[in-house]
Parts: sequence; C-alpha cells; structure tokens
Amino acid sequence: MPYIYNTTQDVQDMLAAIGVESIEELLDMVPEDLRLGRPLDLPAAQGEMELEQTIRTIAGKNRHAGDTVSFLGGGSYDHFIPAVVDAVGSRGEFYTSYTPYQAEVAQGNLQAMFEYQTLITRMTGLEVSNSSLYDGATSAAEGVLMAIAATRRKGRVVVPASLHPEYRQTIETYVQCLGVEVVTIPAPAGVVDADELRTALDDQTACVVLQHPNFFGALEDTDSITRVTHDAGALLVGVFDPISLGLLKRPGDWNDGDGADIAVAEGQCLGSPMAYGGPYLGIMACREKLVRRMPGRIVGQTVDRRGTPCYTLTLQTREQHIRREKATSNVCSNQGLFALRATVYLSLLGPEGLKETATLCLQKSRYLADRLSESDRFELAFAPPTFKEFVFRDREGKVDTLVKQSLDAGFFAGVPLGQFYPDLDDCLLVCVTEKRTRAEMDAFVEVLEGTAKDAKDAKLVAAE
Amino acid sequence: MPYIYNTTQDVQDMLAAIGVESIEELLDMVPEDLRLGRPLDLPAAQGEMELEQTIRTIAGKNRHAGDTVSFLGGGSYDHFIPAVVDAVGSRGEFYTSYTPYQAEVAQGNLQAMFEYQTLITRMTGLEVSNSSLYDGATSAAEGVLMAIAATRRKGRVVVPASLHPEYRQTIETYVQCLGVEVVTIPAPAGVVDADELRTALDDQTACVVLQHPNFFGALEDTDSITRVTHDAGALLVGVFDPISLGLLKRPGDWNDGDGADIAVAEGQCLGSPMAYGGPYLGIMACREKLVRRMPGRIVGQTVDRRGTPCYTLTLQTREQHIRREKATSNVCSNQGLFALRATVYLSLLGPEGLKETATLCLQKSRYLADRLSESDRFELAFAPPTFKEFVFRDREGKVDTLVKQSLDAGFFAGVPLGQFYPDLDDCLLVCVTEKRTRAEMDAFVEVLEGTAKDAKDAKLVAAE
Amino acid sequence: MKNTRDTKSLFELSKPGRRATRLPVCDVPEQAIEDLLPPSALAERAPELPELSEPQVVRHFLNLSTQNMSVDTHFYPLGSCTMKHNPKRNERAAAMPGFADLHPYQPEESLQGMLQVLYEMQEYLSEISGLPACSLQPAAGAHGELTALWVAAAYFRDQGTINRHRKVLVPDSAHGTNPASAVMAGFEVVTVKTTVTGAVDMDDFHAKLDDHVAVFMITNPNTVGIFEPSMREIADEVHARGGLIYLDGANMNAILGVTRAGDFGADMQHYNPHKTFSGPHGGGGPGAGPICVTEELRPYLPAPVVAKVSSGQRVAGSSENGGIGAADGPLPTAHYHLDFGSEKSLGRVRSFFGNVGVLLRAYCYIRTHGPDGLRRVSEHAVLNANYLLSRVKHFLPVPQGDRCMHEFVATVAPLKAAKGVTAMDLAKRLLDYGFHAPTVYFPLTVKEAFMIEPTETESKETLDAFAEVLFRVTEEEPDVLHAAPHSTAISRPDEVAAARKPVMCHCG
Amino acid sequence: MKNTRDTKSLFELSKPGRRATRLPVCDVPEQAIEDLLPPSALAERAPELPELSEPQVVRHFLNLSTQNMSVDTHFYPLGSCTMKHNPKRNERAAAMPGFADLHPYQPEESLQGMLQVLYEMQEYLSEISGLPACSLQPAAGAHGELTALWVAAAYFRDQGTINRHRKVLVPDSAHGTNPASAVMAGFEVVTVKTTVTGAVDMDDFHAKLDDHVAVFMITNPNTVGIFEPSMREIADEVHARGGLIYLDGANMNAILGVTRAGDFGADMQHYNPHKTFSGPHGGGGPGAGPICVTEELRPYLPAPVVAKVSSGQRVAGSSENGGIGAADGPLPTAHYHLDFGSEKSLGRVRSFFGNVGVLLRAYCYIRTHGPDGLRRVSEHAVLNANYLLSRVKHFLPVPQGDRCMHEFVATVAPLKAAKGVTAMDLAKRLLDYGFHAPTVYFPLTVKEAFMIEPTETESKETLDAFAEVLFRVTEEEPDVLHAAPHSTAISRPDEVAAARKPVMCHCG
Ligand SMILES: Cc1ncc(COP(=O)(O)O)c(C=O)c1O
Ligand SMILES: Cc1ncc(COP(=O)(O)O)c(C=O)c1O
Repeated sequence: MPYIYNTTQDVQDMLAAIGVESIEELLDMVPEDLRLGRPLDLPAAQGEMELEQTIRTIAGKNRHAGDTVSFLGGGSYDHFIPAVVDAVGSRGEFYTSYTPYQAEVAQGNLQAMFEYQTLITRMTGLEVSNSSLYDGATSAAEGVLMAIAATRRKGRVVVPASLHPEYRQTIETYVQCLGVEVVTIPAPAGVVDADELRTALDDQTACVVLQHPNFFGALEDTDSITRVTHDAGALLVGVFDPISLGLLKRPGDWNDGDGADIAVAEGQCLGSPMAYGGPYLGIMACREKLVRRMPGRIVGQTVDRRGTPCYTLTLQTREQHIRREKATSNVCSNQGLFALRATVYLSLLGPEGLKETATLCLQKSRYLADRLSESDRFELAFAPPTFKEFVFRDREGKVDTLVKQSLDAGFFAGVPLGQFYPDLDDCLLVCVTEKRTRAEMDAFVEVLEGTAKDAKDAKLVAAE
Repeated sequence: MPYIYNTTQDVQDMLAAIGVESIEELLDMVPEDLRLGRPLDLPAAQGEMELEQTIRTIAGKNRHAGDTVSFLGGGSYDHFIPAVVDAVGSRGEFYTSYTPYQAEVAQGNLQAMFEYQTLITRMTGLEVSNSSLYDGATSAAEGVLMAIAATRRKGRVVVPASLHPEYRQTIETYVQCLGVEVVTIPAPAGVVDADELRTALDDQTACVVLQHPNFFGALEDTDSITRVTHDAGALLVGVFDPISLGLLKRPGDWNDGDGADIAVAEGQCLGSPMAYGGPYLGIMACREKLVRRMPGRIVGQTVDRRGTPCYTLTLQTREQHIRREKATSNVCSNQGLFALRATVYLSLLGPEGLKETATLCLQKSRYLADRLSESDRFELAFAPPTFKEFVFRDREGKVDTLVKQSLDAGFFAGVPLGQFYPDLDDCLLVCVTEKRTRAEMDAFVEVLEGTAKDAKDAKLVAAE
Repeated sequence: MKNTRDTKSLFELSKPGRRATRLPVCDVPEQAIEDLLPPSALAERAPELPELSEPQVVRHFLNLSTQNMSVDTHFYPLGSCTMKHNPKRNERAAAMPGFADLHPYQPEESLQGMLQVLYEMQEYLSEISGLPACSLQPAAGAHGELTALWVAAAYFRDQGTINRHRKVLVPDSAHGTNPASAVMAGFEVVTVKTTVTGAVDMDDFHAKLDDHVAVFMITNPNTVGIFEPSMREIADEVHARGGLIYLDGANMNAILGVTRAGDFGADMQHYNPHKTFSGPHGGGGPGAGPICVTEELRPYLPAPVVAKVSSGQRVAGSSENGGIGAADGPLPTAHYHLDFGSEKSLGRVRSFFGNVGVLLRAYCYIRTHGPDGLRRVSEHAVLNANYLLSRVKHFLPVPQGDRCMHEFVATVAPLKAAKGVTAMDLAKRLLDYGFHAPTVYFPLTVKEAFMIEPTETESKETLDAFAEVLFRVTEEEPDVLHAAPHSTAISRPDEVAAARKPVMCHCG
Repeated sequence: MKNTRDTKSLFELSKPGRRATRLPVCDVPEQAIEDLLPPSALAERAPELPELSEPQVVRHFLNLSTQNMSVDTHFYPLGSCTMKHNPKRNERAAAMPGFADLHPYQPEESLQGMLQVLYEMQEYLSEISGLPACSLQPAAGAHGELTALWVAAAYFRDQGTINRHRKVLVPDSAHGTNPASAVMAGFEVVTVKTTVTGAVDMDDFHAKLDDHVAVFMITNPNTVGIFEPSMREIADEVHARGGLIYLDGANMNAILGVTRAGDFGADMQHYNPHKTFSGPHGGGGPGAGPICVTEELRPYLPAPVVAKVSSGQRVAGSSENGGIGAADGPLPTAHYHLDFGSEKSLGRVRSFFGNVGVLLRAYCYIRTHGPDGLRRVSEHAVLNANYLLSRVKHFLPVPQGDRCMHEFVATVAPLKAAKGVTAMDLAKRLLDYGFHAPTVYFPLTVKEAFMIEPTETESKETLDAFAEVLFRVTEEEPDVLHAAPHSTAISRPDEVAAARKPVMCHCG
C-alpha cells in the first residue's frame, strides 16, 4: 500500500495499545447485518507504472486542443496559460492545504485570496469580491438568490435568451423550489431589446441577468438595460468575460457607473485548463451594501495581537458553518486553487497584457468572421458587434457534417447551436482566442468550403 | 522584457545615481574597435505563447519512448519514473539554488546530498561517495585518473572491449595528454577472459576498468578479474548498473569483499529522463583510503557553533577553488539535481522495489531473448548470462532494415553495434526494462519476423 | 528562509511600465477598434492590474506558499476534512493534455477516453455506495447535498406529495452545509438532537418524525466518528412515512468496502472525492460532490449522465442532444455518449459536465487501490483514529467513549473549567510544534470540541509525536497557551475588528 | 512552517516493511533466478535502502527544500555565478515528451526536431561568440575548458609543436577551474599577475610570455567585472608566439551583442548556459559547457557535431556512423544528422551528445530574447551592477574603482583591520536579512573579497534594499556579526571538525 505507513509490527503494537485483537474488531461498530459480505466489485489494484499506462491509453482515445485546432468557446476557452501559473499552482503548500481556518499557518493562501479579491474588484468596478464559487453558472444562480433576498421580491427573474443556456438552466434549477419564475426574453437579433425587456419587469422582479458579451459573442446594450432594470427596482446581475475587460467597460461602470449590482463570471479563462468543463472558477463581486448577503468565503485584512498586519477569513456569520439554516448559502469547499491561478495569471498579464490579449481575440475573430461572410454558403447569423465569438449560419443546414469533416481535418469547428436553440440548428458558435493563427483560420475556412464542394458526398454520408 | 524589472524611470534614476548619461556610456569599458557594430544575427524574439508553439512544433518532429516502444539501452534506459520524483525535482528551492557555499541556507541540499552519498555507499559496498560527477563516462575517466594518481603508475590502463565504447573513448581522451596508454582486451565471447586480461597487466598498469553487467548486457567473471587485477598491484574501477544491484553483488563485494576500489555508474536510470543523453548523473564511490584523491564535492556531517548537528561541504582542499592547479580534478558544477532525483527514486523503491525492478528486467529480457532465439533468422550473439540487455545477430545481416522497419511499425529496435564494433555489424543490442510488456515484445518479434518474410522487398528498398 | 520583501502585496510591488507577458504581433489585418466595437462599450483604460516582472511574480507566490501548512508538508488532522496524502501520480494524470485540454463541447467521438473514465466512475461510485444511479455533476459536497435534495423534491413533485413532504430532519451534530442545503432546496429544517456519542436521540427523532418529513439527512459514521447505532431503525421509520434517507458521505473514508449506504437504508448519498479519494483540497477547493441514488430516484438525476452503448447498438436521440455523428456513419463499436436523460430530470445544477479534474484523480485513486486496497484504506483510517484515541483519552476526555471509526472528538471543557484553557488555545499552540490543528468547535454538540481525524496516510511515529505534544501542551501554563502561537510570523488575527470594519481588498 | 520530524534522515525515518512502490506482476513466464544467473553473481540481499511510504518521502523532501535559499525565492547575488531568473517556460519545454523521452541511440530520422535544436544552437553560439565552429558536448564550464585545451593540444600535436607549446598562462584572478583544467590537459600552469582592477599585469605578462606558451586562458570581463584593457595587445602577442587565446566565458552575461570573443582575439571559448542563458543551477548542477573555436581549430573538436543537409543532398558516410536509413530510400528533404567529424577530432569527452536538457533551455532563452533582447540583458546586467556599486562603494571600498561590467568586488579588509569583521561575517549576517550572500574570498587577488553580481533580473527596489541592509550590517556590533546568522536553524557549521574526521554518510 503506497500511501499507508503502518507495518505489520505497527498494526500489532497499535492494536495492543487500543486493547483489541484485530482491525476487524474495531469495525464491530458496524452492525453485522449491514456489512458488505464480499469484496467490492472493482478492477484490481494497479501500481503506479501500470496505472500510468492505463491512464495514458485512455487519454489517447481523446482528441484535444493540443492536437486539434479549436474554435470552441461558449464558456470554456482555449486561452494561453503561462508556465508560471502551473509552477505556482503545483506548489504542494498551495494545493494540498485547505480552507484557512488557522490563519497563522495559512497566510500564504489568505494573502493570495485577498489579492484575488482585490483584482476582481478592480476588474469589475464593484467594491467587494468573495474568494470564489464553483463556476460561472452557479455564481449566476447564487447572484440571483442574492438579488431575491436583497429585494425581497420572489416573483420572477428575467433572463434574455442570449444568456448562456446552461446558466439559464442552472438558475432555473436553483429558483424552482423557491417558487420563483424564470422569464426568458427572446433575442432574435442576437441581443436583447431593452424595450422588450422592460415589458417583462414587474414589481416582483428580483433581477435581470445580463451576459455581455453574451452567449453569441455579441455586445448587449448594457447602458439601456441597466437603466431599465434599475428603473423597475430590480437588481442587475452582470455576467462578464474577464478577458473582454481588456477592452470593454467594467460591469460596475455600465450606464455611467450606475452599473451591475452583482457581477459574476466564469474564471476558467484566467489561467485554468479547459479540463472537459471543470473544476473551474466562479467569480462574484457586488456592491458594498450587498456584502452581508454574499455567499462564499471572504478574506479580510486585520492586525494580529502584536499589531502586525495580516489576513483572516471574515464575515463568517454569513456562512453555513456558523449560521446553518440561516446562512446566505451552503457553499463550503470553493475553488481556491483556481482563484490562485487567476491571481497569478493576471499578475503576469498586467493591464497591457490583458488589453493586448483582448485585442488579439477581437481582431482575429473578426478576421475569421469576415472570411466566412465572404462565402456564398455561410453568413453571420447576427448583426451586432461581437468580441471573441460569433455565430455563423450554414445556408445548407449541414452543421453536423461541417463539424464531422472539420474534425477529420483536424479542427474543432464550433458549438452547434441546435442543441440549445432549435431554430438555430443551422448555426455554429465559433470562438477565436489569441492562440489561433491566421494560417489556422485560413486552413479552417478551406476545410469548411471544401465541405461545401463535397456537399453531395457529405449528403450521401449523412443519409446512410 | 519579461525577466527585466527596470522601467524607463528606473533606468533614469539609476543612471543618475551612477553619474552617467546612458547605458551605452557604461559599456565604454569595451574598446570601440572591439565592439560588434551590428545586431546579432539571431531569430527575432518570441513571447511565451509563440515560443511554446515553436518548441512544440519542433518536438513534434521527434519520436520518443512515449509514442514508440523502445528496446534501446546501452547506457541510457527507459525505466519508469515515479511522479514523486518530478514533484520533488521541480521544487524551485532545489533546482534554482546552487552549490551550498552558505551551509546555513542550504541544509536542504546538503542533507539530500548526504543522503545520496549514504545511498551510494550502501549500493556499492564502498565507504565513500561524492555528491555527483557529470555522467557515467566521465566518472569512469575520473576513476582512472584517481587510480593513476593513487598507484603512481603512468604506463597503462586496461579495459575490456566489453566496456561501453563511449566510456573507453572518453577514458582515452582523458589520459592521452598525460601519456598514458589505453590497452583494450578483446571480448570475442561477449565477456573478457581473466587469463587474457592478466597478460596485459604490467607493473605500470594503474587500473582495470570492468563493466558488469557489461555493454553487451553480460555478466563478467568479477571474482577472477578482481583477483587478477589486485594481484598485479593495479586498482579495479568497477562500472555498474544501479538497477542490477537489486539482484547482483555490489562492486565492493566482488571476490568476497576484495572488490572494486572505485565504483562508477551512470545514474540516469535512477529517476532521470533519457533526454537525448544528458544531463545525467555520474556516480562515484571509493574505498576510504582513496577519499583525498576523489574528485567532486563531498558533504560531511558536523555540528554548528551551538552544537546542533548539521551538514556542510567538506574535504574542500581537494577541489579546484582551493587548490587550483593542485586540485584532484577541475570539476565545479556537478549534477546535483540528478543526485537528488536518484535519492528520491531510491527512497521510493526501497530494497524490495529495487529487487522487483531488477527481477522484472531480468525475466522480461530473458523472455525476449528466448523468443528471438526460436527464430531461424536470429541468434544470440553471446553465450554468457545477461541481465537486462543482450545482443542478437541477424543471420541475414540486415540490421539497418530491421531498425527501419521496426521504426515504421512503432518500435525502437535496439542499438546497431556496427558503429562501435565493425565485426558486430550484423548485431543489435536490445534492452528490456520493467516497462515493457509481453504484448509489446510479442508484437516486436512479429515485426522482426515479418521483416524476415519481406526480406526481398526490404532488400529492394535498401538497394535503391 | 524568510523573505518579507517579496511578500508585500502585488499592488505594492507593482511599478508602472513593468511587464511579464509579451503577446505576439497580430497576424491578421488590424482594424481600428472603434470600427469594430461601439465606443460606448469601450473602457477608457484597462483595469488597474499590478505591473510586475516574471521573476517578481515567481518570488512573490513561492514565498507566500511557504507561509502555509499543508498535507504535503505537515500532519493536518483536521477532523471531518480527511486531509490524506494527495498522490502525485494523480496530478500527473490530470495534467495529461488528453484530459487537461479537452473542451466540454467537443464532438463525442473525440472524447471517448474521457467519457469512459466518467462512465466507469459512475459505476465505481454506485458499487461503493450500493446505490445504482449516479450523477457526477455536483461541484462539492454541499452542492451534492443540494442536488440530492432537488432530486428528492423532483421525486415528491412527481409523486404529487411535494406539498406534504416539506421537512428535512437534520441532526444537531450535522455539518452546517446540511441545513443550509435543505433551505436552499426549499425545505423546512427540523433539528434532531443527538446523544453524547453523536448518535441520533431516538426519542427526539420519534418526536420530530411525522408525515411531513421529506428527507432525513444523516451523516454516518457521524461527525464524532461513531457508526449510527439506530441506522436501520431510522431508515425503516422514515421510509414508512414515505420519506427518504440522505447520507452525507463526507465520512466514507471509514467504511469503504465495509458497509454501503444502499445496504443500510440510504436512498441518496454524496461523496467528497477530495476527501475520501484523495483529491487535493487546493487551499479551499476544488472539490466534487457526485451523488448516488436508488433506481427509483434515477429519473430525477440532473442531466447529462454518461451512457455506454455496446457494439452494434445505436444511440437513441443522440443527435438531438448535440452528440455528433453517432447517428450517422457505420454502426458504432462500443462507445460512450452523454445521455440527457428523462423528462423528469431536475435539469442542470451547473455548467458543463462536472469537476472532472477532481473525478479523474479519484478514478486514479480507486484504480490504484482496487477492492482490497480501498477496504484497507478504511481499516487503517479506523486503526489510526482508534490508536490516537487510546493515547489522547488519558489527558483529554473523549465523551463518545473508547472507540471510534475514522475520527473522534475530544473535549477541552474540563481544562477550560480548571485553567481557562480553550480548544482554540490548544489548537494554536499545536502550530508551534509543527502540527496543523484539529477541527475545533465542531460538532456543536460537544463543548470545546477538538475533532481529530488522522487518516490512514500517517505513521504511528507521527501519531505518537502528536499525542506527546498534545499532552505536553495540556500541561503548559495557561498564559503560554493564550498567547500561542509564538513561532509563527503572526499570531491571533483580530477577527472582531476584521468583521466590524471589513477591509476586503487592497485600497490605493 | 518548521517540521523537524520529517526532516530526520531517510535512514532514521525508515521502518522495515514500509513500501512506496508496487511493481506489476511479471507478465512473462518466470524462471528461477538461479537458472538465469550464476549464484556467485547474486547478492544475498538487496542493498540496505530505506523503507518508506510515499507520503513520507514527499514530506521529507518538501520540508528539506524549504531549508534552501534559491533564485526562485531569494536575491542571490553570488558573484561569478550569474544567478538570474530561471524561466518556467523553459522548464515546460524541457519536460515535453518530445525532448525528455528521447533515447540517444534513436534512429536519426526519429530525432529531426532534436537535431534541429542542436544544430541551430551551434549556429547561435557561434554567432554570439564570433567563433564559427562549435561543440555542444562539454558537461559544464570546467569541462568546456578542458575540452578546449584538448582541442589546443590536438592542434599543436597536429602542427608538430606540442613539445614546444607546454605552458598555459593563467591570471592569478582566474577561477580555480582554469589552472585545474590546464593540468588535466597535460599542460604546465604559469600564473600571471593582475592589477588591482583584475587586469593582466602587462609587465608580468611580458615576463612570462615565451615560445612555450600554448594557451593564454583569459576571463573577460574578468572576475572583478572589468573588461580587460589590454585584450587586443595580449591576443596579438600570444598569437605572434604561435599560442592560442582561450576565453573563459563565464562572464558572457556582460557582453552579449556588445563584443565577441572572436572579434577581440580569442581562438576558443566556453559558455556557461546555466549562467548566461538561464539554465537553473540545480543545487550544484547540471550545467553545460559548449565551446566555440576558430575555423582553424574546427577539425579538432570532439565528435559528433550536428550537420545539416539541404534538400536533395546525400550525407556522406552517414551509415558508417550509425545513422539509420539516411543512405537508403528516396532523396531526403532538408534534414540533420550527426557528423562524426574528421580524423583529427580529439575524440569523445563524455557519453552521448551532451547536456542536451540544459542546451534546450538555453535555446528557449535565446529565442525568447532575440538579438535586441540579448543585448538588453547585458545592458541591464551592467546597469544593475554599476548602480549597486555606486551605492556600496560609500561604505565598502571597491578597489577596482567606480565602474564595472556585470559584477564588482568590494573588500572588507578595512573593516577587518578596524573592527575585526570579516567578509564571512558580513556574508553570514546578510542571511539573517533574507539575502543570499555574495561570493566571498574570490578572486584571491582582492583581500577579504566580497564579489557581487546582481544580474539583470533584479529590481532597483531589491538592489536598494540590499545596499541598505549591507550598510546597516557594516555598522553592527562585531559580536553580532561574528555570531551570525542568528535566524537560521543552524549557524556556522564546524568545518574544521568536519574535515578532520569526515563523516560522509549515515552510519547505522
Ligand atoms: C460532514 C460534512 N458534510 C459536508 C461537507 C461539505 O463538503 P464540501 O466542502 O465539499 O462542500 C463537509 C465538508 O467539510 C463535511 O465535513
Ligand atoms: C569564471 C568561471 N570560470 C569557470 C567556471 C566553471 O564553470 P562550471 O561550474 O560550469 O564548471 C566558473 C563557475 O563558477 C566561473 O565562475
């Protein structure tokens, strides 16, 4: 047993000290009739070398962004991760410690979290950040719960159809048992219309959840929507793409600083691997006045008994381990390691690096969008300006074939939207990060157009 | 500049403090006429993301033991490296520190080196180990220089042909300028004959260098050779394979403890990557009486001014930084990081793990040797027992074709011996470590035999 | 080797014009930003991030790291958190590009290895729990509780009894996440008393049990490390009322291969793979919180789950679900796909599939151990805890008695009464001796609780050293203890001040 | 966070029967060992390695690591060692399986990426040195010196003048490796005096220069950080006698893109890529010591070197050299192969190709910087050193004057005379303030030498802090300094005792 120290001698000595004959005797506490009378039905143990061979073989059955040029986005992004992020993230003192209950032996984690919170407030333009939640979707849902509690409005929550569908679904799950309705406003032009939104808001509307750039990559009219939302006495939960803030206004600055009351984001793009969707980083910031309703751990600065400045967990009376059923949330374990990674990532990028990254995403995605628009077969689905993602339509409606043939040619083509929006089943959501090169995009366009040429063959394949 | 902190403002402030106008002025110390008046002709700078893409593309042009089943050995081995070795070796405090000149802030390195030395003495059965030299070949050469100095015999050094040819060549380079002759004893049966060896020893012979298991993987008659060597008043430099010591007698124990006077080895097999041949780990141990002639750093245990036990570099008066032209060697930087890795590796294996690893190598290599011997086309080149490597002959003499076709089929077939021994140009040196599976070996044999069937085609290809 | 200069905050270390990152020049024709984006959407400047060089970033964070205790470096007997060794081989596996660089929306045919791991993981967890249906989605233990309660709600809704089954019973010794989750899922929390051994007080249980009970959330072994003696009885009675039993599986480390939730009457459970199956705790997270439920509850699980199709079988409806190619082309060989489940599914509880990186490490852990190994884990976890109990009880009373499963709870109350020394004092003083503190003041049912979970990945030598130090500490002068720790850079942060006027980010 | 239990020696931590490694069962028919190997060759038992568990190994070494200062964590101004930042991107590159898992005897066609890196590295180093021929083989700087001297010997042998050219001139300020290498290569060492600036004493040089001089080994910038003022004159005069100039390139960090060995008269030089090109020092090593030489000396370089064949060209004799397949099959596209060189080659200086892992990191470093970036490295190395000199000279005399290249040497001699405080005292006291010490007592030509090399990868803030602490330290009470360091776990090991009765391994 590689991880167990006890030798046969140790076991004997320990049993003697306890005063029992055998380990089985210690397990007597489990009533005989509840015992599992057989070995578990699991594969046999493997040593490290065998395990590595097993795992490597399984990993080999996957294709990944390292061997396939990826144009996939939709909330998980292939941004570049500097080596320093891994070097820091793989420090045992960071990743094998836990929640800093003993501040004296956790100043490293506490300070890093405090720095993370500071970065998030500076990124969002809001006053307070917690030290992480699970992911973007659950952060959005927790933001909605905060809004419900803060406004004491339990009627409805309004979300545009341009919000990430999985975020919408998650919000639905979170509010359904509380009797709150989720009202979806269509976004046929790829963005929500502020006037249409207004009509959905009533005096029992707790909040609007606005994603900007939205799921389709498009920029929403943040100013009008902020105004309309606040006019209705509802709170605005802004969902942002951290990378976009290299160019775009911060959620707190929308509508001249009126802004989002709560801002949430998926922080995976800040130095964490895509890892088939998790673990990721739920970012949440809010206005000062909402802090006592905020879920999750918060680190505060204070002094110790000798007056030395230091850090500690604070406002713990919001939390489940103190307040139990009266807590603001049930969150316990969070995503500390990824908050750390984001902190390192942003430290390395700095303001200029973030701006340049955002600019490259913008320019490159626009290049691909322009190239695709030139084709007879493809068109952009929506008119509004986009940041790093956009939706294009295959006039021939052969999205599955495009995806399949792209894969064969070495590309992840994009996210087929039919799975989320039946009327967009001829559309793909395409993402271009700073990692993509012009050569890759040109080759991708050729593949897509090559598919066009082979449309007949493709059709045959599809018909089989 | 990612690694330079100085901002434009810093530069101005610093120049002002120094009292010069520009950095160029500081470079005035280099006479104008010696200056390079142009930029260096090198590729343009690349940011981290571009660099990684460049490097990844280049790496992609290589095949490696991860994608090709390797039967290569001959001094560099595909043994399994546990993840803990990497985890420890990638600690910045280990790999970005240097020679422990300031013992107070280097106890980590010093203790690890002390533990390494202890492990090596226990592995070799000799009393003293240094804390590493460059590699196996230079360690062998340094061992020869020690023997020359210790015996004050400057006539010759005797090496069997079964010594790794690159080690022999390295020894030749090291002793040539000193006027010492290297006499090679043939090993037509794959091992050296003790009686033949005896005839080469004269009263100016400083040492015999005996590799066991030797370059062909075969076991030498260590007892007789030790006796013959010592009878001639020469020292015995033993070259060993650390993994083999899970089964075989330690160099210090040969001939009933008479043994090697100096033992050297390539330590790469102990947890370091093959990395196209370096950096590796030169292991050296010797008898107590030879310690003051030993090259390289040695860590000793002592107490500090408060009596606390601790570690420090010791016997430094052997070294170049103290003794300059009178030093035992010119070695300064050594291979500390790989000595550390070896220490971690051996800690993880323990006596049982080493024994089991050695046993698997033995059993599996014998399996492959047996399988090949069954074939009409192939035969084992030598009769003596082997450990993890063996030499087989292609009766058709198509070694290059075998290698090529194996590569195409996903195998590194073995080391063609013609490059070192013209009369063995129909032979391959094959190695089987614990990582190889029966399925891989069976497939390999099929490929080799498939080649046999396609001999005519292969011949055509070769003739082109 | 202290270095306080480089641990100044990032914002103090920042200097205008410093840079660590250099991006490539744009390789496509650049357009004016104003032509691409509406000026009203553009920020005047990028956020005020610190400006640093790469060496500075490295030094800052490496020096910070050494201000933490961690499992990699210290004994960390934090009760209820199962701070066991985090194998490096699992980290190596998770870093493989074939896992780390997978996008969640890749075509399924490009994900067969990943889906295989997840499918097998569902199977393993079901086998270990004795509950046949599994969802890997929840992001942590608490999220698993919440998800399971949503499953329960969906079930009662489907049964048409949701308006009757409104209550969730929670023992007072339960973890705080339990009642908090119940409230989030829209239930009413009813607290059930426990005895000194942490066992459910059966009188109180009977007093609280009625037809409105939807779920009994039980932690078993409970938070004082005792296997619930009335487990079967409780399950039967709750079931008789139409209610469900939820097992908080945080303490699975005690019972792997010994007994199973499904076998002792639970209908649902979550796992904490970051505890039981050695996922590193990441300074707070990530975790994962997969749940297993009975066959009856399967339809309500969140979607998607991974399904396996044997060779020659077609997947029904996979293309509707975004599965690519499965319905086209030649008949597939055995393969895996995402199944978006029944109409009855409660829906999504998060984005994408789950905390896959944590699950993958757990997968490696389970495969490293196999059936015998997993049982041995629990055996030695129980052995270590009992051994430590046998040593500690001589100087710190252990109200639960002489025996425990994987952890036990001592009390510092007598010491407090005698000398004014609190559980917190002892905890802080242990830090001076190079031990992380146990969990203190939890469970709430034990006064001055001192909750010790050594785990199986510690040596007798360490346990002995810990017991000796703990004994020595109990003998020390109260003043020394009140002022502890003494050897750390800081000591006893003023939490009251921190909460009164919270400073939650670096200003200026 | 100290933990002294887990830093007991491995041998004290060992316990019979503990294991961290589990090997697979043998999957081939097992034969009795005695049938496979002669019993006389077999050990009675495996070596007495410690028996440990995996968590124990991790804790032991991680705790040990934090007892080191390192560039990753501390300012480390160790003169002559160029302790600059070690970029993490280079580590990532070196860990790629496409480099880390290459066997040195793979067929060349399976190594084209590796050979490309090495070929280009040869070209880069030649361009930077102005010396057109390159060997990447030597394993460290000292090994490079030795190899270059063997090149010289081979050259003189070939010229038939080896019996005349017997002497190697070495300045007294040179690194100890220079004279040691010269002796190993069979030459006689003649020491040349240097002035207070470390410059060659031209009178002494003229006195020592004769027709027997084979090589002048010069370090330029020299070890006190001064560019040799008589460089050209020395080179010309040595050449006039038929001798060669060898540049010890340890100080290349000062002159990248500014001046080149070949341009200032050197015939040979080594590099220390682990200094100049950011290879991590590994707690002592590895390094690498590639050398560049003139066209005239090329034939004598060790074999093999990497050669490039343009498309359509055949390699002569590649199959004799173990190159596989190159002479067969269709005409190759541009590719690389090992060239085993001329008859005149001095032969091998080690096994395999070289310390490739170190060279690969250096390759990444050069490509990260490009031509302008490399020059900027030297500019800022020189700027930082001069700035620190301008601050230090006010309280520690710097005999060489007000100016330096990449490093400078102060002297503690006056302080010693005045208060009995030595360079060692200051060095030890700096440790208390979180700085690694500079190099002390080298070069031997400066009394109580205090050799400071800040490198370009440090900030003005750090240099200011260092200067302030150093100043404060010079003002401290001698007793405080003699007893320093005070804050470390140990202080001033008894080296005399250690050497008198050396304990070089753990006994028992
Ligand atoms: C008994 C118990 N239940 C639930 C949880 C919550 O698990 P998580 O932190 O993964 O959300 C914990 C975690 O500490 C626990 O100890
Ligand atoms: C001036 C000088 N020359 C030569 C060397 C030797 O280099 P290496 O340690 O790489 O053998 C050093 C190393 O410290 C040095 O400083």
